[in-house]
Amino acid sequence: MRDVPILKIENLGHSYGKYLVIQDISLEVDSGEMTALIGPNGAGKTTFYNTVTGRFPPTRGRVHFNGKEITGFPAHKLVPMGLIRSFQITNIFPKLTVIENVLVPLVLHYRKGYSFLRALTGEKKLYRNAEEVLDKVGILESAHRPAGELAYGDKRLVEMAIVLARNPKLVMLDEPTAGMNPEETERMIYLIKELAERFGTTFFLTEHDMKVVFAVATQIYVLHQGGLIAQGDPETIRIDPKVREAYLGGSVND
Amino acid sequence: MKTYKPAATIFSSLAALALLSACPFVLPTYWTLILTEILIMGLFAMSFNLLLGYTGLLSFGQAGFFGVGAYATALFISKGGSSLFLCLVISLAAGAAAAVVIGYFCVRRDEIYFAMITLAFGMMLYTVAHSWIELTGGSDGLPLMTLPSLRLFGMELSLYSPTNMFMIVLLVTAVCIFFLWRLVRSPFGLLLTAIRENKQRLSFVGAGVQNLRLAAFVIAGALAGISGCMFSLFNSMAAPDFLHWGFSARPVLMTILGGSGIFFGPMLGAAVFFGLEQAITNITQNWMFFLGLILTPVVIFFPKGILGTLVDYLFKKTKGKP
Amino acid sequence: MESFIINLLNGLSWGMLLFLISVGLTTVFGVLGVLNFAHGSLFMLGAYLCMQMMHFVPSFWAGLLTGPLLVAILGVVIERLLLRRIYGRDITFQLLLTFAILLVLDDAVRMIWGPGYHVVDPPTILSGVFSIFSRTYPVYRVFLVVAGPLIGLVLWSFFQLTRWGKIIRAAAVDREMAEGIGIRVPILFTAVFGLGAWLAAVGGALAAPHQSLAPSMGERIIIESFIVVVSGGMGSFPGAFVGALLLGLLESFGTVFLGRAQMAIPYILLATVLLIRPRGFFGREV
Amino acid sequence: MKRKRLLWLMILSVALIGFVTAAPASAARTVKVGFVYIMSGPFSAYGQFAKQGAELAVDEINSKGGIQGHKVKAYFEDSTGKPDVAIRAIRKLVYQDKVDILIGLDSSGVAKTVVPSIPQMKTPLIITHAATPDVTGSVCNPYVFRISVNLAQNVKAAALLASGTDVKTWTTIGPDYAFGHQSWEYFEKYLKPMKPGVAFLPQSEVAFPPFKTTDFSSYINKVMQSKADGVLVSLWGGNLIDFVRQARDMGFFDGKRQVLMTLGAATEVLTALGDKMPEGIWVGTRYWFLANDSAINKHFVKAYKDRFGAYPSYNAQGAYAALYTYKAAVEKAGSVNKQKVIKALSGLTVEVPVGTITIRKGDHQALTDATWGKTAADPNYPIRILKPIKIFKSTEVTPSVKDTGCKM
Repeated sequence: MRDVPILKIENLGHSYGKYLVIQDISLEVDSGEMTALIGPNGAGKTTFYNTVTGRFPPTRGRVHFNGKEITGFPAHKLVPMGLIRSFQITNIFPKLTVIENVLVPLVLHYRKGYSFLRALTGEKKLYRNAEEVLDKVGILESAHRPAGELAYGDKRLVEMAIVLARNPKLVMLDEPTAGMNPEETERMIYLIKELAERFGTTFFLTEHDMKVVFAVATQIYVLHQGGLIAQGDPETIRIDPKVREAYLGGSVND
Repeated sequence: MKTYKPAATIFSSLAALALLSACPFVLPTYWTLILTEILIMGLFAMSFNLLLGYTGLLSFGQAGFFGVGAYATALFISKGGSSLFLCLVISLAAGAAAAVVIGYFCVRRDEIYFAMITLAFGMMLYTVAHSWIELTGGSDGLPLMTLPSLRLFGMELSLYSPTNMFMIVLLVTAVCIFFLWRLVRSPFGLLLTAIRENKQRLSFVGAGVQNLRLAAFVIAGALAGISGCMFSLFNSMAAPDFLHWGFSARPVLMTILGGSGIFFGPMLGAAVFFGLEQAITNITQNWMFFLGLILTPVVIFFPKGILGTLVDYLFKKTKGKP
Repeated sequence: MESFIINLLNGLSWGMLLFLISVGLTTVFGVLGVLNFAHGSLFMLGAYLCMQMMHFVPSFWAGLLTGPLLVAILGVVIERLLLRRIYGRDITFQLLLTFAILLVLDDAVRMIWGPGYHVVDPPTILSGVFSIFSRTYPVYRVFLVVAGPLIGLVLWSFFQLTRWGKIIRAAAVDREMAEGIGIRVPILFTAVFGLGAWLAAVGGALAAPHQSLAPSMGERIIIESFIVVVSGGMGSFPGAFVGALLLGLLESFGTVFLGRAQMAIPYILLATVLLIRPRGFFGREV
Repeated sequence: MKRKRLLWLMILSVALIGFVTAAPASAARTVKVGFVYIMSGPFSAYGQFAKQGAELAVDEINSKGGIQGHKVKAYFEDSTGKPDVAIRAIRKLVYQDKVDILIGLDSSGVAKTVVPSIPQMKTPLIITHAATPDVTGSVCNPYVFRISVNLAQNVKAAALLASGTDVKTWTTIGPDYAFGHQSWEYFEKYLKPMKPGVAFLPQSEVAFPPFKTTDFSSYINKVMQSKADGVLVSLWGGNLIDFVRQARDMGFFDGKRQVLMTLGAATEVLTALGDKMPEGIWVGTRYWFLANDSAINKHFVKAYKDRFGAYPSYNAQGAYAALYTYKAAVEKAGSVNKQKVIKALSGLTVEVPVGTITIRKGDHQALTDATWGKTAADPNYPIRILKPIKIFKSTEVTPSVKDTGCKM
């Protein structure tokens, strides 16, 4: 017997005018699983993300989160419910310090956004919480440096910290290792695994780096030309002929 | 690493306040008046900078709220009002109310579009002030035939005295600046800077960016209203010019001159602006020409403004590169 | 009926002047990404230099030919010396720098030609009137109504058909891509700003026989051309055309209907457009 | 390092304060006169004229021994036409330069908002240009005087002219601000009782182009399309120039309508328009250099023309006359003491180029004749001149003190 899936997507589709970008996607994400969506460039992964997380409302289909329908909800409604996403490009607050980057979501989490006159420095709980999160992702020592000055890999960690700070039930990561060097990628894989194991965070990620996918995912969906062509555990996907075909010319093990 | 020392901050603020309040007793009357004007326009520029420097919104209609505040005071007094405190409250409320309505339409736009739509609404307010002759006196403006007086410790203090006017303006400005100071250091202030830095990121961690912007817009409008109130008392008038886009350009100039990234930047910018004006108009009538000549290198070479560059020079270099 | 026709002609000729000014502004914005506050001052300089050249060669056409050319050269100098240092900076700095240029140019005009008013006569063949029913209407205004679209058409063909025009359009869409395919962007930018300055000055020279020259000319027109550019869609050529015509006609007919609120017509147009179509009529929505 | 920089900064600020507080070295007693006009921006032409008139008067007076033996020193400040800048300029003159008398003000809006603050500065002000009736009416005060023709006087003269025509319906075209609206309002108020049968177009049918207008054609169209056969034009300066040129081309001056231009005889307008100004149009002004054959006027016109190469405009005459008015007041009072001068100015009669004027005690408005005339070409002058000239006696055109609403 299974619990209600944390994310359930039915027949999702999105089109620009006549052009269908993604069509008829149905998938489920179970709590505690590490689910990945893969596909070659241009398969529609980012559009899928944007559609689910309310950046563009879907033109058809439904999205359920924790049993509640959230189709077309804007991000600021999804986040308090526990669904949060990261971006493919680094998306942080560059001129704020690292700890301030994390304090932003925490201020929102504790509903202090309209607290006008209390000094932020007086919010000891927020600071403790922020330090915990920074510690979790391993950049506590850079807490007071402007985030924009950090190395690329560290910026991505800041972004991860921003995402984790709101204590989400489901984290949707859009290519978390894009543009990273091998060492930084190692660190990110380790971090994602550890977060999932130690803190029970549920992840959903897209990735085109197969090494990352097979290293972390327990459940994989394959997107090709806007539609799903395969699903299953890493072993099943690895040998699926349709997947090989989709990645024609490239090595799946790359 | 920076550490926040509240005691030092409080001490230096009080010292500055004490120094300033001694000014009318040592400075010639005219310079006391100029200083008063600097404080008023500086507060106006700081309210504008809450939008530009902190929230990342370039408003080109800020004079609209300044003018609404000025007219609120002028109308209140022409209808027989005589309480200084009520003047301030009414102007604050009027500025805020106008900002709620206008801000509702404006905060959804960004950058140049925000600048343009605020310009449009500001100029509509200008048209009201200019053309609704029955209420506003039309293009002639509203002269203030009396000024509210202040009863303090049993004494009747006339605002016609430049010293008293300066003290009141100093007090009100200091209170407003203290409020702003707390505001930018509050959790709300952090979110405003987060909007400036990356509003998309902010909305994807669950913030209602439009509402936050609206809140900032209304606060800036209210403070502009208070500045307008003091300006109308100081000059005994409210005029349509106060709402014109040309007036909206003033806080922009002052803020960039002083530095938008520094809390007191706009205030210093106001001081520099008036100082320059006094110095240049003593020599030549082509003040605009020279203002343009001075502004050009500031914009090109000192994007952080005078105070911003100064602070960098004083503190950054001595700290060494991180 | 005749009154309607006259108001229509008024709106069209005023709209055409606005179009000539705005098209340069919008092109400069589209390619350089700079909203040029000093554009109105270049418009004014066009008028003054046209008048000045007419003192040397007493022909309007000579002034129309040479005056704007001088302004274009000034535009090139401004771009090379000042503007190129602030590309990619925040919009506030661009507005402020060009505002500083406006202050300098406006005051310089006042210092050179004095604060008083000057008039320029239309060329003899255009100086007459012709009759519409029982009324007369100046030939020069009709000339404006015809010249506007003609210049527009020439420009449009330039942008659509010539190599340079295509390069400019490409650069307007994507600066980096243009650089990638080997366009020498810095020179292109200089040329485009010179072109924009020239267009503004042509507008000024054409306006000279129609309105008196005074140092406030530029300031009066700049906000209205901003409004045309923004409501048409920033960087959009057809947008400038439609925006200018619409504003011209609204201002012409608005005098009949709006009474005291007429001063707010341009601003009501601007706010309405921005509320309904945030990027203007022809702007690319994001 | 850091400390050293801070030290420099402090030295700099102290030096700055020293510069600010340093009192100007006091010379022998001179009479200080502060002039406030629009010296910069679009309307600086008016300030330039006034400055020329003022300089002429100062030099003349000084070369003849000054005012009661005191040399006159002139201070010029720029009002920019903006009320807040104007009051700053006035404060500078009063508190910093410590002037004995203020002269100037071009814009009506500036005058109306600034005048209520003048008593606080305890310095008399002589207005020479701003025409709003309110400064010697609803907001009048003992410190403020005006020697120039005000709007009411000018328009009353227009109404007198209008009553002599056979126009049945009047309309107006005027700038869309107080001046234009008040001109129309007063015109109707004065003309109605003089000529009961005459009609005035309602507010929705008259034309008030905004001040920044450069294209007047739709307004001209509106006026021509109406049934009115008489038009009061209260446009001035650049607006009037644009209007006349465009109206000419549209057949506005085809003789089918009577046209009265309240400020049409301003020299800067006539100079710019040259032979584009139609002939035979009634135009008014505050001062016309050929209207007065007095020795004072002839001397003024000649001295001005010799020195500046142009015929004096009304604003030049205003500043010139104001200084002579002040001189007369000082001589009457026997002192430059401000309070005594104020007393002397009130009720003072003095002859200036425009004619003999009397500053009325009740509202401090000068009783001065209003000048109108018909435009005419004259080969001796490069511009249109007035022929015939019609002078309206001050007693005919000045409303009673009671009517002005002035309460001192």
